[in-house]
Amino acid sequence: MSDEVTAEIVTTHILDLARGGRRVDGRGPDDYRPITVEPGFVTTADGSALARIGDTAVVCGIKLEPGKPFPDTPNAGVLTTNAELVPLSSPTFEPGPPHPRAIEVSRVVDRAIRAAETIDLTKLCVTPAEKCWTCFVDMHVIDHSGNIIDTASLAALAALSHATLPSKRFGIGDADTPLAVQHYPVECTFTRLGDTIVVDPTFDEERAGQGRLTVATDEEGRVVAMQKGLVGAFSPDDVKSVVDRAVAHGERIRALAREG
Amino acid sequence: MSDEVTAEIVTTHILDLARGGRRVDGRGPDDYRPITVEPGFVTTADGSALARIGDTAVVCGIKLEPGKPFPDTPNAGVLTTNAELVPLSSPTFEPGPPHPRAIEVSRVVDRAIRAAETIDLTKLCVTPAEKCWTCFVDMHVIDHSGNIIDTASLAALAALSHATLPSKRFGIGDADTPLAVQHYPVECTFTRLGDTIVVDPTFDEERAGQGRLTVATDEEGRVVAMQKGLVGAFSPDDVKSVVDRAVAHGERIRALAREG
Amino acid sequence: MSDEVTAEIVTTHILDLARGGRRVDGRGPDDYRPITVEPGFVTTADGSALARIGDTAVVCGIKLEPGKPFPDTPNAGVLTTNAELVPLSSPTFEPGPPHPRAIEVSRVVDRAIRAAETIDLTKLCVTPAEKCWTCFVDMHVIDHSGNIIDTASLAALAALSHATLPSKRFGIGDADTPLAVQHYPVECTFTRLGDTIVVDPTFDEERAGQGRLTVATDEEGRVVAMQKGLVGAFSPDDVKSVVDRAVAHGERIRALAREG
Amino acid sequence: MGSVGAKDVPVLMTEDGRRIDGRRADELRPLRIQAGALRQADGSAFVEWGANKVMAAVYGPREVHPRHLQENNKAIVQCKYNMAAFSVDERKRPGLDRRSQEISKVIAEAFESVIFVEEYPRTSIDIYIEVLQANAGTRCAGVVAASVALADAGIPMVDLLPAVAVGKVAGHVVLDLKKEEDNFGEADLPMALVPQSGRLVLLQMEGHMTRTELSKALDLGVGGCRKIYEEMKRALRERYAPTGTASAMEVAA
Amino acid sequence: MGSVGAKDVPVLMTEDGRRIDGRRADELRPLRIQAGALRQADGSAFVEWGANKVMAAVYGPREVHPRHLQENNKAIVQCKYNMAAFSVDERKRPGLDRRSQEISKVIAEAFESVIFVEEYPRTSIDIYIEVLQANAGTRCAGVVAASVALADAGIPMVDLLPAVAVGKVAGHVVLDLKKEEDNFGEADLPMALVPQSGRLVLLQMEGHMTRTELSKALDLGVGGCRKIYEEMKRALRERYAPTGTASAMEVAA
Amino acid sequence: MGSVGAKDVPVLMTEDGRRIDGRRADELRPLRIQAGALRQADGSAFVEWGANKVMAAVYGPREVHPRHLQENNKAIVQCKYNMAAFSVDERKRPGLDRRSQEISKVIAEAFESVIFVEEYPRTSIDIYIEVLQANAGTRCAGVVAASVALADAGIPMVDLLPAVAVGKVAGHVVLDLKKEEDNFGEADLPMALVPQSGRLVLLQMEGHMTRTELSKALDLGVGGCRKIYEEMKRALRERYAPTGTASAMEVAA
Repeated sequence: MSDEVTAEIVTTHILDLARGGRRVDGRGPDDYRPITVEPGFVTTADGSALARIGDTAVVCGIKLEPGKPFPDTPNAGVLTTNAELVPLSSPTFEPGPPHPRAIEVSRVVDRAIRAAETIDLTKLCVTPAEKCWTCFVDMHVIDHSGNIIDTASLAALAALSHATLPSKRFGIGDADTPLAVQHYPVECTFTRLGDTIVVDPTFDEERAGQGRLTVATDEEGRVVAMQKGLVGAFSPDDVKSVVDRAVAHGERIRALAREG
Repeated sequence: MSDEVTAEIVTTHILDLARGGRRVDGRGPDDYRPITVEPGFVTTADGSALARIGDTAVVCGIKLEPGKPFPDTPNAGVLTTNAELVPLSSPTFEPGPPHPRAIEVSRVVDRAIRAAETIDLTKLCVTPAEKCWTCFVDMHVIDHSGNIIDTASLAALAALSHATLPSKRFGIGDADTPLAVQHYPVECTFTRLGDTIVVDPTFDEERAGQGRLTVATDEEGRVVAMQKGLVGAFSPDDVKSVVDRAVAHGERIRALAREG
Repeated sequence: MSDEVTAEIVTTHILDLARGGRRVDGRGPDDYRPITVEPGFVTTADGSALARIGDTAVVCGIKLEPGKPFPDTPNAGVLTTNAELVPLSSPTFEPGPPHPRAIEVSRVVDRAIRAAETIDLTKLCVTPAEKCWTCFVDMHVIDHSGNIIDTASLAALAALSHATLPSKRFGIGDADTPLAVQHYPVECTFTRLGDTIVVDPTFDEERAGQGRLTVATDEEGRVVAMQKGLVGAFSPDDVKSVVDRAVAHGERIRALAREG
Repeated sequence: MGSVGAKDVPVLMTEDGRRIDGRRADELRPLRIQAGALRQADGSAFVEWGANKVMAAVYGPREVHPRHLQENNKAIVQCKYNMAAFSVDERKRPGLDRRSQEISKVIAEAFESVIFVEEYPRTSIDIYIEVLQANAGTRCAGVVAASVALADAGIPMVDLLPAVAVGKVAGHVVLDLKKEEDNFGEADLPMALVPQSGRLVLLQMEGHMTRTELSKALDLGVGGCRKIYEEMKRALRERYAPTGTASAMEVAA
Repeated sequence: MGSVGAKDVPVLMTEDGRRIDGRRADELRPLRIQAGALRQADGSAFVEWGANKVMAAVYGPREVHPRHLQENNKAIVQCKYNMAAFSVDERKRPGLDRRSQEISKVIAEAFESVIFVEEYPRTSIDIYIEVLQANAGTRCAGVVAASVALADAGIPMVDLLPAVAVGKVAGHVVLDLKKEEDNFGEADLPMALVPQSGRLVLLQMEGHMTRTELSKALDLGVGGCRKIYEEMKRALRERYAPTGTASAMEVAA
Repeated sequence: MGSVGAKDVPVLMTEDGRRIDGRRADELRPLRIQAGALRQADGSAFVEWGANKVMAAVYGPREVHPRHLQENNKAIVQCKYNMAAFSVDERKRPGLDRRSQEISKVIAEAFESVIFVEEYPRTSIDIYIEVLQANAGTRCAGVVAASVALADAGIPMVDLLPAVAVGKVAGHVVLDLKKEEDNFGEADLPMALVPQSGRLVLLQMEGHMTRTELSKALDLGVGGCRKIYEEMKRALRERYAPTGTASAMEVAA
């Protein structure tokens, strides 16, 4: 009860501010919170990064292991993306099997990586139809202060960009080579607050918002993935303007992922 | 509470009528509701049928895929039967792992198909101990107004009777041939309402009833499977008379399954 | 409520008695309840035993089946230990997936068997990296009146000591030979009751106790496994004295396991 | 039932009407029932029947878990039939499989048909059956054990529930199948009888039988149940008025 | 989307602008909607759309299960989108996979955006979508079916929710992808429109599109939704004022 | 513990008493503790210890989920120890395995031994430990992190809980095993100490040790815990009275 009342007061306050183009933490509608990326955060992984957007933090680790190609793509490796919204990261997450929330995050990140052809999966084929590399992208959300999707996606892109094929360990080659990343999709998420659409919503803004919209764009400014989520609606014109903003933010964030 | 009271009133009414050999929908104790069978309902399946008994509807789809024989039957294909009592079909079904109710339906249908040697499993062996056809019989209950077992069993028999081995798709042969069905088991279900035993119970009659008895017979009049379910009891003489009635109904229903 | 009150009264009584070195069933602090072992209790298993300590009873069955060595131990067979705390055995157990309680029992028994090198796993290798024996140790708790760990561990040791490799059944050899047991770890469990530490606690003593400590020793008097469980604490000196007591009890119990 | 494509069918019936273990068609395997075999349960029983070893325990009437299953006007009857991993030739993976769930359902329904459930509204009567060693007929052995366990727990019932499987083997209708008969026979028909009313509360069948054979099978099974009923009562009498004689006994036709 | 390393890409667009099944870029597949297709559900609909067959049922407003999901100031909207094992070429294992769970989530959120949930506090409105035969666009077919089912159940909503996928195929932006177009095309963009407000409550996209293409795709989709909207209303009119004419109809560009 | 049939055992102890990473027998690996590492949790800590990276968070006292676990006279302490898929050499499948469940149980029981649970009846104190990078001793690192997180959350306890594993390596009893020592050593003995009382609330052991070795191991561990205790207090002091100095520090013997 107390929680519900607090939430309602916070929501009202957020929407009031939004009418004047303002936000609780002082940002403008098109400002991200501070973004940092720390590649190589986990040395047991073949690639890794800790990404932070404001107080939201995600660790991504890449594992590359020998596997078998899918029957319908005998000349390609396998990409597997998984997001864990562990209860450590938020009072709203409970232990148990993956919640649809976590599944959505992993699928939206996966969609952008896959559609942008971030890694050339054919290069992960070792012996057609028999042996390939399986690339596991595991994202561990450790602090959830809003906008998990962008943070997880950024951690994944940075981890992939700094990953190495452990060929020697598995006797697949003489030398370990970098995982070849060919495209750099960046996801940008927006929330509607009344007539204002703000980027990079905090936890409270997501709860106050009337719909969430994520747009992933690549380095050529193409849209590679979108996801509307939560309760609310966007007009086609809203979508078009959000895409323009996503392209602009994408450029800056992409550089962070590549350089770390 | 209201639900319980309603149920009790309906039950009393059903039992009152039954004393005079009558039923709520005007049928006699040995009358089935209208039965229809639509083979080929699902074109993505290798065999399929939509069966309806009254307002109860079940879609069955057959899938035939290459698999491996069980170690103890190296010369036989594999038959797998599954019934899904999806929550779409009844307010009493909930999402989640298969309920014992659904497991009972699939096992009772499976038992009749298997015991009657409906399909000659040895004909589904491709290479002994190595390769065989696996025949998946998936039954999807979409409207549950009572007597699921008979409806599901009928849908399964009709789907099997009209199924084709997709040999070309899997490079196992030059031409697709019909799945050879050698026997035609039909399940008939009865419920005790006081001293009267009625065939093809509705949902309300099942709930009002004092025991459910299913008898599967083949085209030679042999009993191939039985299942007593729910709370209630039958005397050996009850069973014998129910078997006679099941044989008689089986003949008519069998023709519907074969012809569609 | 009533249960809680009863439990509190029983606990107070147990702790009162313990102050005088006494126990509800008349034992001294270092006395086990009567112990019996019946090897060969289950003829469908390749080795088995029914062990009883007081009113606690565990049936253990060993199954030996062909399997594949783990990649990192190509020259060794596989040992798998599992304890089932079925709801038949206690009003406090519920149906469902294995409770952490059951997992703890199986892991503590497994740890002792493994650390003591009870069976020489390299002798279970048939063809390096390809084929080996998998040894399943399944413990079924059927009556839980306290001290499951010792009872389960004893049942497991007795079952292993009397197990036979079913070589003929699987065409792996000409004759069935005994499973070679090379060491005999025995687990002894203690509970703190105030300043007294008693061996072989009953169900009520476990609940009244302030910490549980299990020590497994082998026939040379070495410690091979320990586990502190439940709420409570032990000083290093407590631990050292418990180890001495465990070695002494181990000798007698070991003989029971070997001879049956 | 006869496995498809299986070979090496043993001789199941000799010319002079003897079965694979020497029994006549209407003969039961040795049966030993011990009431009150466990300490923790409210009621319990251990049944050795041929090469079957089956333990049953009853808890209740007690609080319902999970709560939403509670019924206002009667007790619910829950059953869990489970096979130990080592109870069969090929190790069974622990956990409830579909077969166990179906058997649990029909056994629970059979007992709900004879327990005076309306006397214990808002409670649960929980029956647990553990098969420790299996050799055909475990669900019937489980019903026999559970029934004695319910009586041991003092749960009021219309009557005890003897149970037995009848089958068809090499063309003959026979009582109380053992493993080889079940594997290579032509039909299996487990049943549980309410002796007082002569009605069946559990009845399943798989295989093929003519109507005549089925009729014969029902009569044979009812007769078998009545013999088992005597053993069940004897076990309960021994539990409450032990006479010093051994509790093991053999039931002959 | 184009499978990595896949071969045998069919001709998806002819030189004179015809698609693999002869349709123009802005043409829908045949659509047939039957409101009230089921007896047990509070509301239901069956949709045949191209080679898709999708059934939807609605139950509620009713008690919330599990209870702790209940909200004091509004109804919760739950959706379960499920594909039958036989609905696709390669048999799908029964049970909810990750794709189904994601689709269920976005559909539930889409409907919660148009249902007057505050009118039914402490209840649940449950939407079940069963895909019986799949040929691309099943989530949109599911939204259309569920929307008609909600109306059939009498649940008050801002508006019906027509839905359709737009895609990019051989460089062209086209309406309502069928399976081959989905498998070998360059982008897939499913959407659901609130006709009254012109806003989208469901929007997903995978593939690659320039901003210009995306803009065109949104407009094409909105136009498609408006056609589908008419069919949805027609189906509901027929349900409540049957005219004797067939309920099947074909929607052309 | 020494894997059966494994080869290539490295030199774990040189003749002059140096271990594989140059440490003496009684030397800890570098330890860095950061209190308050997370924003959402009521209390949190991040521990880097050798090549381990472990995060802990505490929520509570709060409402109990699921409700039926609630106790009327005390708080319950729940712990979930979890390893990230990428925290070990061979990818770990996400989800709780048996090892994690056992560790979670003994850690929860260790903390319930020192928290004043009777002060918060009908609530839950939830401890979450995430191992992000593992190199032997993660459960001890988890206990250290969780203990600081509990203090950070303001949960009243008898004392902090320093923890460390002692082991036996090439015949020597040594403090704070690293991965190679754990894999190829002869014994592993993790423990957690209540410094105030000198008692152990967590104690496990696997391997083989004589009674003399075990006695030595217990003493060595207690000494190690007392050093770690100082670091834990320092981390908490820094959290609440930051001095401007770096929070990283190295603990030497």
